[in-house]
Amino acid sequence: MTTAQFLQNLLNGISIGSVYAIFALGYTLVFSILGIINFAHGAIFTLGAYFTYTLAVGQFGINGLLSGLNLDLQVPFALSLLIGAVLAGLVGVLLERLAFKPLRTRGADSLLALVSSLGVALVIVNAIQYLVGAEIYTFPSQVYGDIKPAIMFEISGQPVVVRTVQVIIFAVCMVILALLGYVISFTRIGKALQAVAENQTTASLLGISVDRIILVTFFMSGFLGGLAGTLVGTSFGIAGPYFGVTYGLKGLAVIVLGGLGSIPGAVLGGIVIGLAEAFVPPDYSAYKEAVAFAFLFIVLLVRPQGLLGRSLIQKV
Amino acid sequence: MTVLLEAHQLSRYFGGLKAVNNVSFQVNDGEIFGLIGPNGAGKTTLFNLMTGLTPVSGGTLHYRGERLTGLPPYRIAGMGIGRTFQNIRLFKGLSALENVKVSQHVTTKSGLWGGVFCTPASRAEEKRVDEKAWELLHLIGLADRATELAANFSYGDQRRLEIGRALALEPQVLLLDEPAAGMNAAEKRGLTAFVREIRKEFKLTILLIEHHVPLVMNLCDRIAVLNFGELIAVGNPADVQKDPAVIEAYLGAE
Amino acid sequence: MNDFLQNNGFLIVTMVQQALLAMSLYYPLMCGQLSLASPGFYALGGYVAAIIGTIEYFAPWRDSLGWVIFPLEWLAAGIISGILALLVGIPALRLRGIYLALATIAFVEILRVICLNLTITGGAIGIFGVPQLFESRWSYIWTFGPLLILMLLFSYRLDCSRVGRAFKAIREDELAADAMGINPTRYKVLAFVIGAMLAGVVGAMSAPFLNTWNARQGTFDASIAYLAYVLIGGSRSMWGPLLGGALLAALPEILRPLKDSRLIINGLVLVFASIYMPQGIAGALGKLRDNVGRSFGFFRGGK
Amino acid sequence: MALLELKNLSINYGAIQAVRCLDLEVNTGEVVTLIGANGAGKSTTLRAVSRLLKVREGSIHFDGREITRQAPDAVVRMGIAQSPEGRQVLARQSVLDNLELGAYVRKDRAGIKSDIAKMFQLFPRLEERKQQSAGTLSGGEQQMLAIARAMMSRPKLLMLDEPSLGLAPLIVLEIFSIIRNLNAEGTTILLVEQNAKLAMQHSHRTYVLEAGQITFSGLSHELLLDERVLQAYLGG
Amino acid sequence: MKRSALVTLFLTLFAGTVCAENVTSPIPIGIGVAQTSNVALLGEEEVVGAKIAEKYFNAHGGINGTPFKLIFQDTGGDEAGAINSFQTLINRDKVVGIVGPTLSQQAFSADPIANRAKVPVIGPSNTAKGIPQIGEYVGRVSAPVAIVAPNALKQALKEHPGIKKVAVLYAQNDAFNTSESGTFQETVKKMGLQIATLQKFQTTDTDFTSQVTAVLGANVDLAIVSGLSADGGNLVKQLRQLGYKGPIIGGNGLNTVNIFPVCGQYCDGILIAQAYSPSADPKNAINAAMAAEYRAKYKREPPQFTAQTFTAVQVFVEALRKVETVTKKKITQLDLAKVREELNKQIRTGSYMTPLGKISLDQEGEIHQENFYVAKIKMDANGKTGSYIYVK
Repeated sequence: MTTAQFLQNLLNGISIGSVYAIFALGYTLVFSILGIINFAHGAIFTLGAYFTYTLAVGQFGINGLLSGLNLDLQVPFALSLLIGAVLAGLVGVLLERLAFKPLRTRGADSLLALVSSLGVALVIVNAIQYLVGAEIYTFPSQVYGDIKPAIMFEISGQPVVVRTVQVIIFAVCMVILALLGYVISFTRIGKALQAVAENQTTASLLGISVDRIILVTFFMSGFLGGLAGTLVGTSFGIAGPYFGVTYGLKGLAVIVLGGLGSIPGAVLGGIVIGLAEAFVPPDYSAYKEAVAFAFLFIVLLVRPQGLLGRSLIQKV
Repeated sequence: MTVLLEAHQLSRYFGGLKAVNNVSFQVNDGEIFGLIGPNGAGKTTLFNLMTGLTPVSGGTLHYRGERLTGLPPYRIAGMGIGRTFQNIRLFKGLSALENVKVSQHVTTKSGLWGGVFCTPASRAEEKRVDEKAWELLHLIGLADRATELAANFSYGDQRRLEIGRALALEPQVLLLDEPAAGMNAAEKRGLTAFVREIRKEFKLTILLIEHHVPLVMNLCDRIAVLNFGELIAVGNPADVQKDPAVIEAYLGAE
Repeated sequence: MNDFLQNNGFLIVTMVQQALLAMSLYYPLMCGQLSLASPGFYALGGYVAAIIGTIEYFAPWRDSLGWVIFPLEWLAAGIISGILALLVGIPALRLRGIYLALATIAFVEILRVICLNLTITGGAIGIFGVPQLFESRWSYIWTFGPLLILMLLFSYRLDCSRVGRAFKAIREDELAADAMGINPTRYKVLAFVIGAMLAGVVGAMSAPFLNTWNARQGTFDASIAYLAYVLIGGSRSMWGPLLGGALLAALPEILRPLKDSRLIINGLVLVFASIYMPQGIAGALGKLRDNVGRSFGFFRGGK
Repeated sequence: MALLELKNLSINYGAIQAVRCLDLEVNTGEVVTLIGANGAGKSTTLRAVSRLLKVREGSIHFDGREITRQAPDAVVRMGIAQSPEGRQVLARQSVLDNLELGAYVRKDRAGIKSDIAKMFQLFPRLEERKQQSAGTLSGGEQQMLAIARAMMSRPKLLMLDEPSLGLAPLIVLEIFSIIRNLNAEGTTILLVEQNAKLAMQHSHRTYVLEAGQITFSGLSHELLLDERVLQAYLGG
Repeated sequence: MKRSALVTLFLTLFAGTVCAENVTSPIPIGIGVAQTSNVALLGEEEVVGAKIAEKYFNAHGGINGTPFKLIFQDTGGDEAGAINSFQTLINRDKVVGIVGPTLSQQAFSADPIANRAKVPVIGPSNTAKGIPQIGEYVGRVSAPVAIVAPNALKQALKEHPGIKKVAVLYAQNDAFNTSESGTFQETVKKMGLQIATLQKFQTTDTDFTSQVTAVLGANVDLAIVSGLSADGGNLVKQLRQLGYKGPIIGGNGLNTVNIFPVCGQYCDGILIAQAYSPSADPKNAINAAMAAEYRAKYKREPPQFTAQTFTAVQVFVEALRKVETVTKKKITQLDLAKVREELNKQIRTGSYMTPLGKISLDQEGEIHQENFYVAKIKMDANGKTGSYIYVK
């Protein structure tokens, strides 16, 4: 591998990895609090992209109930991105109230939450299709303003290219990560969140309303998922209601790899999988989809708690 | 009197915590051996080391001259060492009868096909298992509630069922972890009699962790006292009771 | 009646097929192991049958054996799945709970991608023109049906046998089971292998049933669907997966008259079923039976 | 008037009755001890007061209000703090964070700050380790942290569950002297303890719990001399 | 009591009548394509084509005066769904023939069902090898890739005679694209060109920088992309953004207006071999009518799947008319089984003037299409909309 290729793979891996990280953080936040996986997270990712699209573009195609509708709300893109993510966060809150909380209060097997969140995912995805069809929606290429599509340079005669969108995505992800890191480590609500993640009983003995913290967590989770969806959507288009499925699946690999429930783990896992995929030799690109899972499988066997997870000591 | 169990410098560390530290003692065939000490002294950890549930950090444990340390729990159980748990670990979703049947596992050998095709051998075996289970349930006085789920029993009954389950292993050594916890005075008295009875009937050697001092003093042939993971005294009840170190550690310092 | 079968034969056989697949999850679950590997073994079994049924190498066998080739396919699929399960199960079953579930999902995905890329599995298009055992889809009940009955008998017998008790003991409390002399690894692997072999055989039966086989047969989606089968059906008895698999497989078809919104309703059904039947359908039915029984003065159990 | 009043309280764990028809009172300014064997229902009682467990029958009144159906965070806000059994410090967070979380229900930043300073005065060892994560503290330090953390909400009633559990005798003594100081400063305390003698020496009144029921109760210094209690708890 | 209620419910849900029967009026034709799942992206285009055909042909007299109606049954994206859909159409909806399913894999699963039930099937978008060979009742109006694809290469060579080195890129996890790319590769070799780099990607991929840099590094004169709209469009976009200047040939997966929003201005200039071109033959009246209807409703050019599905319905309609001529009876007076059998025979005789141009189906059910087209994408100045300009 030449230096140029190496650098290229590195850049690609980090860029896509940062999106994986943001997306997987939403998964891992919910897991750290409730100990379950929210299968609807991929659907919220998709939904976030559609929300932003509706606000920023608002033109719908030929299929679905809203076909031919042209909203043209003219919301600036940055604002749409934010509102889209907030709306996705609110869907997360709704999801918790409708599909998770009833199960908790009934003391049901926590695995059932997997099924009910799966049900919600099915509802969201098919509702999207019902409303706007399965076609591809894309953001106009100037959503980020009038920027050059790519930066290109050469190393010993070989091209290395960085797409500007990649840079923007990476930057947004880093800002969000920093913000999230700050909120969780230094604010009152963040500390409460950590307390709930560590021990719900103790947290409630301190006067923390566990219920409210769970809601906040779902909001943050939905926000991150929706944001990731929009970022991917602006870069590659929203490829139909099922567009989040691959991410949903890969996100699972990311969080387990990093350590379920570990926030730095999700970031590390995202970057690692992004890089691993980027470095798959072109001849084996067919196996790229399996890379994340091969990694996951091996890591689980060698280090069941994931890269940054806490060891799982069983209490006798 | 033959030595049945021999612990030699048994240790277990959790991080920096010395849960059990260089503990050596012997248990004789047929005796009731009490293990006392304040909460957190390492008694349950010692039981876990003896039954293989927790790997040792150091030291050895021999049973009838065979080394137990390093063996998985099911092998140790198969050698005839049964136990109960401090926090009651019954198979809560199974009936009392099934609980007692399950632990006849080591004394039976019917395999997947034997069981599924109901071969004569496995049918005969199943019959024996059933008879033995009922016998044990009668012994612990739960025969009339045999098909109820273990989860629905009171603490006292759960403790008795746990002992019944351990007995189904046909053990030679029985480890009882706080068998009287959660029982009232009358139940405790009944338990004392019961433990004596099963020792006689099954020719058992019994190790017992217990907080309730009168019960221990009354029941045990010998007593070992643990404090902060270390063995501070071993001997017959009367001697141990007088030991100043024991009084300080266990009965509460001034 | 004939007409009814004409209309719904395929669906009914599919219900049986899906019930069988749900049952393949039940055996590991009997040991408390949430394994979602079944779609992988199902896909593998289907490939075994499709390959034996179509490639040149086996042509003389097919010609001389006639229909007997089909049971041989099932056997081969079962054995190959069993061996793979052994290889995967021994390391993977050290994992617990959701970790095992995710590791098995990873297994399914890896297997899928491999099948997508091999020549012998027909790449992306898969294998088509799989030889048929029967003309009508409904007739396939004669393969899936007996298998289901067999597996029900098997499960019933297993439930009250020594091995079955060991399974359940591990499910209830692995550590206590270990301390009662049961080797947990051995039985967990055994249960995993039984489930895998069943899924493999069902796959082998399904290749002719679906006429074609490709890498889309064993996917993450299927893993999740089976999980829903077991949990919505109820994981505590063999009737749970059976009911869950059959009913959830039929649901999208039953909802067909709803047209565009049918999958939205399907999703809602899953949500409400989770909330209102936390013990699954089997659990809810059991409770109903108990209540009815009690009101007539019967008590459950008793000797 | 009683600060805390439990009337005819029954609590179930699944099918098992853990506490039966329990009546108990704690008056303002008192230290009340609850002693009993493992599994007698002591912690269950405290957990019910903190609203972590469902009450099957009976009522809990605090400060003149019924709290039988309140949420756990609501009773903390009303002035009940608990230092739970096994300490349960938030091991991954720093000592300082643990203390700050103890004051989660309060909004007065200045007050919180001065209270932290006060706690450090009371437990100098915690100040030395304030940036350390709580999981790295020794057992005694964790117990101190748990008590200090509970105090951070400025409770009217402090409930301590087995504060001496697993601690060396000297540290146990230290902890009990702190309990005495806290009480002297006006905090009402409900104490669950297995070290019966010590607990009775440091309390006004004692309840003896056996298999979920109260078998004796009375003034601690009287019970300390009661043969039956001695018989039951300290051995013959 | 409870059980009998259940049985009644079951029967009402699935009820059908017994024994031989006549075709009902309006004459039911089944459409079994993917209306849900991720395949719906393609299926939705097909639904539109079918609906336009229904409206158009009924307005033009239906089956010699008898109207027909289309019955839609969603196949979803999987094989079992396709079988269920076909079974429902055949047994419950009693259709005379079926247009569908969307994917070739689904066709391999569901077509044998129809074949055994002796119900004619016309595949609107099944291009894999072996589809018509499934059985005597299976046909298609979607020309196999091996026939369509090489045309684009010929056109590219005509425009740029200097082409020597070629990059071939394809979505490896997609059956259609894998086989299409195989055709491209063979043709490239046959024409004496060199495949300088062969790059694979996945339909689920979103980032193609590594493939693109490999292409740039190989210094090629032509890039051939076989992918679906989202991935293929993104690949083209990234190729251009990163500086590839040479001609691009797109596979049939890019032959949809769906790619316009994906690659925007960068779509401009892609050469695509088409089985359908909306603007190729101004004298084709039926295409003009269909395209006008489509444009009026959706303000864009009709895509290929829409046209092919329209064509499939058209073949059924015209064959049904012929059945009436041959049997000298109205369809509705005929027994359903008889209609199906006769219909299948008629489908395979004669030729049809369709939006695809003149086509016929041979005895095996394979399409013979007179004209194939090569189009070049021309994007409008806004970079949002564009059109396929017919070049050959």
